[in-house]
Amino acid sequence: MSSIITANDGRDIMPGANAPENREYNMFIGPNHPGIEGNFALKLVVEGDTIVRAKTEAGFLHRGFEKLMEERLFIQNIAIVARICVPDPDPNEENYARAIETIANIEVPRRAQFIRVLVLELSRIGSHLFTFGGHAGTIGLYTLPNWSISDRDRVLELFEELTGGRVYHIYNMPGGVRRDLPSGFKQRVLDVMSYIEERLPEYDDIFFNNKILLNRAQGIGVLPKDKALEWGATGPDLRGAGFAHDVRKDDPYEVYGELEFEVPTGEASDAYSRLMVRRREIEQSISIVRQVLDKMPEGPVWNKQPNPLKWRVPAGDAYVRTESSKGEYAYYMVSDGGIRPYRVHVRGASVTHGVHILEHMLTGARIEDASQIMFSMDACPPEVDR
Amino acid sequence: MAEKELTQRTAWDKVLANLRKRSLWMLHYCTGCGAVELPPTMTSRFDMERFGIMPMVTPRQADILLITGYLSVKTLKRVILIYEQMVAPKYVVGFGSCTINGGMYWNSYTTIKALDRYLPVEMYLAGCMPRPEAIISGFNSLIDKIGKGEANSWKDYYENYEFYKKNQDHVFGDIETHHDVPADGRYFGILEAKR
Amino acid sequence: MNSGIGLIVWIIAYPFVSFSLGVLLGGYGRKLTARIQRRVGPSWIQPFFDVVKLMSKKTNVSHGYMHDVAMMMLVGGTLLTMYFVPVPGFHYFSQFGDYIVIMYILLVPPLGMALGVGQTANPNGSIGIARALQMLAGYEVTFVLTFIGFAMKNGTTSMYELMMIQQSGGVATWGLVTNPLLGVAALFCLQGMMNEKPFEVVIAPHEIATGPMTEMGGKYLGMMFIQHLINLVVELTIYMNLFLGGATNWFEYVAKLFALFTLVMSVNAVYGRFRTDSALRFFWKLPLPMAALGVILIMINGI
Amino acid sequence: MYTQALLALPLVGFVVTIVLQGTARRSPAILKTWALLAFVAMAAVATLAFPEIGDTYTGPMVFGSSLSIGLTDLSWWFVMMIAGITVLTSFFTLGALRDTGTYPMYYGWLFLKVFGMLGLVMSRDLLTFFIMWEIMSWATYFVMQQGKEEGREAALGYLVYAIVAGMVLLGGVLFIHQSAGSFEFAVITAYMAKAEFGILLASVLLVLVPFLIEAAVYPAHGWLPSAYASSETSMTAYLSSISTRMGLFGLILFVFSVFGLKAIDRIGISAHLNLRTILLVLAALTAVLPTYTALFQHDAKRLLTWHSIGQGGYMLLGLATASTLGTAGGLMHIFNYMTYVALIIFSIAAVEYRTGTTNLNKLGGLIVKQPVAFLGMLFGIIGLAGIPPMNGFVSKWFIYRSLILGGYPFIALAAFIATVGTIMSVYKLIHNTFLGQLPERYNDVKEVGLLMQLPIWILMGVVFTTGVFPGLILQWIAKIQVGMGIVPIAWTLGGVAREAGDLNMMVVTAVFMATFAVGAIIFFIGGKRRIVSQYDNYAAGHFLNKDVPYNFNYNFYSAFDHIFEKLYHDAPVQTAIRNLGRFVRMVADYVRRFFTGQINTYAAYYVAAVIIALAILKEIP
Amino acid sequence: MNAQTQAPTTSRPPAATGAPRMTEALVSAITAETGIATFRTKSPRRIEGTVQADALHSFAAALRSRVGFEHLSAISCVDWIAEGEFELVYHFWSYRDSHLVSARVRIPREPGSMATITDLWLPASFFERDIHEFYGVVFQGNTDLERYILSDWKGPPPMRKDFSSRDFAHEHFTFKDYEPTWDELIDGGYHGQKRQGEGSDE
Repeated sequence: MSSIITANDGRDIMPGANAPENREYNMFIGPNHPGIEGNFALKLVVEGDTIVRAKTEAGFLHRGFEKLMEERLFIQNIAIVARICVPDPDPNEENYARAIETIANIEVPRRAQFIRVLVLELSRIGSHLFTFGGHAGTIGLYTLPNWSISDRDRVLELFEELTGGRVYHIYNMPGGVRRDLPSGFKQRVLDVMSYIEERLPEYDDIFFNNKILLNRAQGIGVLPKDKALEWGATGPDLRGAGFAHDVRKDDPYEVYGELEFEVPTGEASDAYSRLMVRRREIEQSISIVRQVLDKMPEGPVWNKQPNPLKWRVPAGDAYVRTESSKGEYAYYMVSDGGIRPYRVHVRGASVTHGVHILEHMLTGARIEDASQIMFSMDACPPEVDR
Repeated sequence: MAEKELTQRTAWDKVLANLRKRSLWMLHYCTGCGAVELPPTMTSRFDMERFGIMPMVTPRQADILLITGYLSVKTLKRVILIYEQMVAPKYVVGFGSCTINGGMYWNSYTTIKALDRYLPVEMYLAGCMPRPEAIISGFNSLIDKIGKGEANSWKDYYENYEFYKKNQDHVFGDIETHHDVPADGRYFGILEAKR
Repeated sequence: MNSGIGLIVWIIAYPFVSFSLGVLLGGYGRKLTARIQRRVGPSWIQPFFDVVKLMSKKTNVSHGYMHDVAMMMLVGGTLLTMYFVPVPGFHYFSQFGDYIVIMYILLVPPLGMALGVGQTANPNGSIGIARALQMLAGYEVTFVLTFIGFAMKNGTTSMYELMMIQQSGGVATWGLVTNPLLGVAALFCLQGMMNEKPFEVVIAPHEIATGPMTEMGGKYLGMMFIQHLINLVVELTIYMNLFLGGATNWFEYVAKLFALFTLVMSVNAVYGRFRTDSALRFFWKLPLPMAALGVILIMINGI
Repeated sequence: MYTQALLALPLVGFVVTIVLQGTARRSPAILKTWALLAFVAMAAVATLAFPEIGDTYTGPMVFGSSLSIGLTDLSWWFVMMIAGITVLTSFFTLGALRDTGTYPMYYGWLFLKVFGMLGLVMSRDLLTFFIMWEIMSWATYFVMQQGKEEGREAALGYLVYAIVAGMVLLGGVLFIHQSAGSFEFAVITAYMAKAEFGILLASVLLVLVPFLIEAAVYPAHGWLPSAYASSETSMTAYLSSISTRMGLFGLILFVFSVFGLKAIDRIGISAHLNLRTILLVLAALTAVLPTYTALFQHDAKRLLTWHSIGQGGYMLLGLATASTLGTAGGLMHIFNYMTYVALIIFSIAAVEYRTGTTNLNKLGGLIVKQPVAFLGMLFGIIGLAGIPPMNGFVSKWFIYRSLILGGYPFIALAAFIATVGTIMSVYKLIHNTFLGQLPERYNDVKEVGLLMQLPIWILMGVVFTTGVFPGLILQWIAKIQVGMGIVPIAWTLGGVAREAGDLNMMVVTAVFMATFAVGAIIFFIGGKRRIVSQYDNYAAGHFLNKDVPYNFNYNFYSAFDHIFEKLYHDAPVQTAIRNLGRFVRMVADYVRRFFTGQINTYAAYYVAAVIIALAILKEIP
Repeated sequence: MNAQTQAPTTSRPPAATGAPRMTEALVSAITAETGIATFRTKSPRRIEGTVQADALHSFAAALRSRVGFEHLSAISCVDWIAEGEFELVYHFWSYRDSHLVSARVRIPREPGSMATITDLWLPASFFERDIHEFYGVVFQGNTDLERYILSDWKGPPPMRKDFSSRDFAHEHFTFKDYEPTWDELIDGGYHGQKRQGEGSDE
């Protein structure tokens, strides 16, 4: 009777008495999350709003490119390499073509070299504009993405005219480029360049000098200067820490050695300084594009290669590096003299930025900054996953 | 059966469908490289919001699950989890050739080759990758289908759950989504319509 | 209109009126944002389509009874506030509750939401709620101080009477004109109250995947939308009644509503969002001292 | 007649309980039932004593004046509150106390405490007041000792404060007696109206300080949290709800009746800067600082005990305005707070009964297991946060309105800041206890039995009813206000009359019900819904299960943490505040060093002091 | 994880300061400082050589601290199945001298085992884990060899030459309507010798 009333049924287990306190909990940023760049995941262990431990998780975009390349012909692979980094695909094409050229000692016509630089720099501009959009999105400023991504479309239209593809161009062939510039293309490129140049001050007004951005991005995601080299940062992330290293300068490829451009660097090594490095790189890229168009010689754009279906690249290996918009992008290609590459190792620019450096920088950060830190590193998950 | 359902639509259903089609939210999930064409579609140049299509963050809020390209097995697991979390009516749109037949990853060891074996696909957008114009035109035909009451593929998941489940299990074994799909179908009266 | 049949008609029609206004405002806001972003933007009544779509979802996911009740509390609380805020021609209920009542019943919808979100058992939602509650200490405290000063000056806490006092002498007696410090401070608070950027910390998709809305889908989200739309009208009207002299007729009312909302949405479009603690610091550094100064001025004048 | 019986009953209860104590181990039910019956009888007698309001009964003569008790409107109101909450508590303990043997003399000391409190509120002269005050303080100390181990230490902390308060009060009593020549309230009132400023100031301070200590007004609040929080949970409810308010009762009695408001207002330099201003500022500090301390507590009971302090600040705020609305709000808040804090702590006790913990970081998701406790806490926190339609709102409305219209904008702001803090901390309370994810270990937890539910249901009814019909309480408050020499409030059943302000809770609630119904209609227009597992949840595409910690409850208000972590360390204001607290604690420590920490020593000192006091008294003709 | 504490930081030249050395000078510096004389110029700014597996760690440490190759660009793995060996190629970059050194290490395929260099370079952790996942090489001393990209993968290490992606895909995934086999027309079919398990579909 009393047990009905008091519910005192002897089950006085009191399971909470000696239970541990739940202080830490998991937060997942990605893969289905707007605060993540692409299909990637940050698995955070959080206490309050401070990240105690951070772990990245990749592999959602893993397609096994390296394996696919081993199972396909040299010529087939041109079509798929661009897919390794989606926002900035051309360094892949460049690397792939240049690796074959290095192994097989293929000469690239001078005009083709200029065109390649043109394509690479346009791709860099597009990629940076894309990143600005993403970065602005992380602080909730949706006006800038609307502007910058639609401005990027102008660059994509140039690509479309030149190569037939908006995003993936399949344009660099071993031995040159697929086709010459269409007539009037130079002028259209110049128009787009001056358009973007005009737009940059507007971006400054709404984004780069925005009080909120200064408030949020400065002092966030600091990559310690003494650690930047040690942790293997490259590209804008390294330059944001004050080191003026650029593969285009240090290990020049194509005609970069003949072009004049500055390597912008930042001081504070925080999210804002990396962002500003990218912003100033756009100006440099515009200048490079102008120089390229100015200096571009006439001539053939492709040295004809043998029947692609029977094409055997001589045995050998090559390690080629390119400065992509994300950082150092390298391919290690081994050929055993067959019709397929024996091994292609893709060293994406983001393998350091998006994995270990990010994990280090997120530890101790706050969850409201996690996504911004990720975007400020501009890690590109497909490069990590391949 | 589908025809029967179509002819049985009341005036209210028609009005509702025509209102519903004006608001479609797409899950913000970049499953593959096609996601790179979505920002241009959303932003000023193509402005998807004209048609009431917006990206939405969590599966509970979304109507459209856009599979942007190839699906690795690892992602497929998450996609299925997310698909089951979405509230019906929900539409899976396969985007790009990879969802149709594996595309250029036809010999990849991690990507699935036919999306409709694992999820009920409402429509496909072919291409590698489809341009923003193609996306918008695709969505417009989805809007038309919804308005006409023809977009009912989501019911298929409840009705033929065993088929999908078998294929899913074949790829990665059992996963715990904490969601009992057949029971759901019975509870909401979706399975009754079949009988 | 505040007695008899007219009153009953008002009481029944008013939710629909304010929902329609909310839909127009919401659509206008989205259109305006789109134009600032150089887009075409959605339909003018896009929020209506969204609500219909959400409410007509076939399957809905709940996490428990509190989750359900919370939605009723959310919409109920907002409608309750709506009745107590006087609008031109309809101020019947303001005799039963002054602004202090409104101030507290404004907390009913957030409380309802907080409880419902709590039951969805998602840390994203809980963080969103924690942020929302912390933001109260920023904007709500400041807004209440502006109200306290204004009420003290005019010797009444009734919103209707405050509105009438402002209407006595045209623009010159508007709260914003007579007490500019309070009015401007309250404008900042309005931005926070409406949860727009730069104070949109609660629904921060990139940080906490839309916070409280995380687990809301179907009709749950639909009810949140309904609440949001009505809330737009209520909050703008509160500011209007306290500092812009309310409105004498519906034309003026709607014009002021849209004008005020234009301001709010324009700021919203060109700013990102603060961190929660920065937002609080901002409120404590700028609007709160501003309001305090305004109140001190009133006290000095009073003596 | 009933008045004496009322006072005698708890004393009899005390004696009988001591006799029955032997049965406690064998069959706790006997003791529990006896206590309940005695308290119910007491409540009945208290109700029957209603016609005797205004009569005074004299007791034995001491030092030339007779001890006298009697009921006034104010004291009958307090008596009813004490009786009501005591009955509910003893009812709750029927189920909640698993084994009375664990808490020896739980009921015995409770009886003694009730005796002290009843005597205090019914005393009609200074000497009775003092004696009852002392009995109450000591009983409180013994009651607190009935808790956990750490409660002993905390109770000792209380005792130090209580003894200081008692000493000062003793001094005050003697001083007043010496000045006015009598213990009788009426004589004192007449004397104080014309007394010299110095004498007035000294007597007011000597009397008020103990009250402020007992009411845990800032900065003398340090004893309360740990002392209350480490008591047995049902006793925490009892102590928080009524015991702290005895200091406030003394304050009301002395400020408004014994000294008279006119006399009090002579202490000051202008109408806006006087003793009441100091009280207002103290009250504002009491409302704000402890509330924000509550925000960072990890223990449900401790969190609420900080609110006990903070809400006391509200009551003092209302009373110190000395306006019609303000005192009505303050007085009403005493009642309202009593109801909802008891409700909340009973709910927590129900949770603790099943889970064995009140640690907010160990709980979570219990709503599905203990819905009644959840509902109780929900009603309670709505009241505590002061949101309509619960009763907490009404009293706060009065306080705000009086502060705004009385020309205290910043005090009103402080009150609102405290309200925001309250909302935040109560949400944390309910979220961490009942919402969020249910840890696997609580899968077997069930709702508590009917015996424990009943007080929760009753209090829910009270909280809601008095919120919707504040007139039920206001009619009494109007009467009390007459006795306090204040213009009584123009009440209606639903709030206040039009000319006193715009509030009609009946309309507000009716509209709320209607709009809630509209919400429900909209809800049911939408399609069917299905309750899903807590693991079927958005985790950005990750799979959840019981091994994935996915519940946010620690460091809930982290933005505040980020802002104030610096302030805690180096801001001058904080340092000053901390130093003040440290000073008070130092004094307390000093006093404590004087005492040895041994209870017999305390008693010895105490007896000595009383004997000296008696000796002095003897000298007075 | 604790690379920052263990890394030799003393004699590390500040990045990109000091006059860059010419290739020949660099080759002799490498020989002198590391004691390994296999390094030769391969092409402009590329130096390569062979290192014994057990000497790699000390070589890398010396290369980093004494020669100034501060940047580990990548670690590549090549499966020379015919020889039964894995070739690990470590690519080091010198910011000062703008040269790349590729150090080749051959280890037996079974058991693939190698000493880690994560204590010298944090980024090595990613590359080593990658090689572990895709080739099954175990790096002794690397504490973080948990599955990362292939966390849900149940098959053999996929980059090994004896694993055929195409066969795996045909066994595990259902294709739509047609099965692409046109590639067999080229060069005698799929890797010449594969596809003998034709039609086995259990």
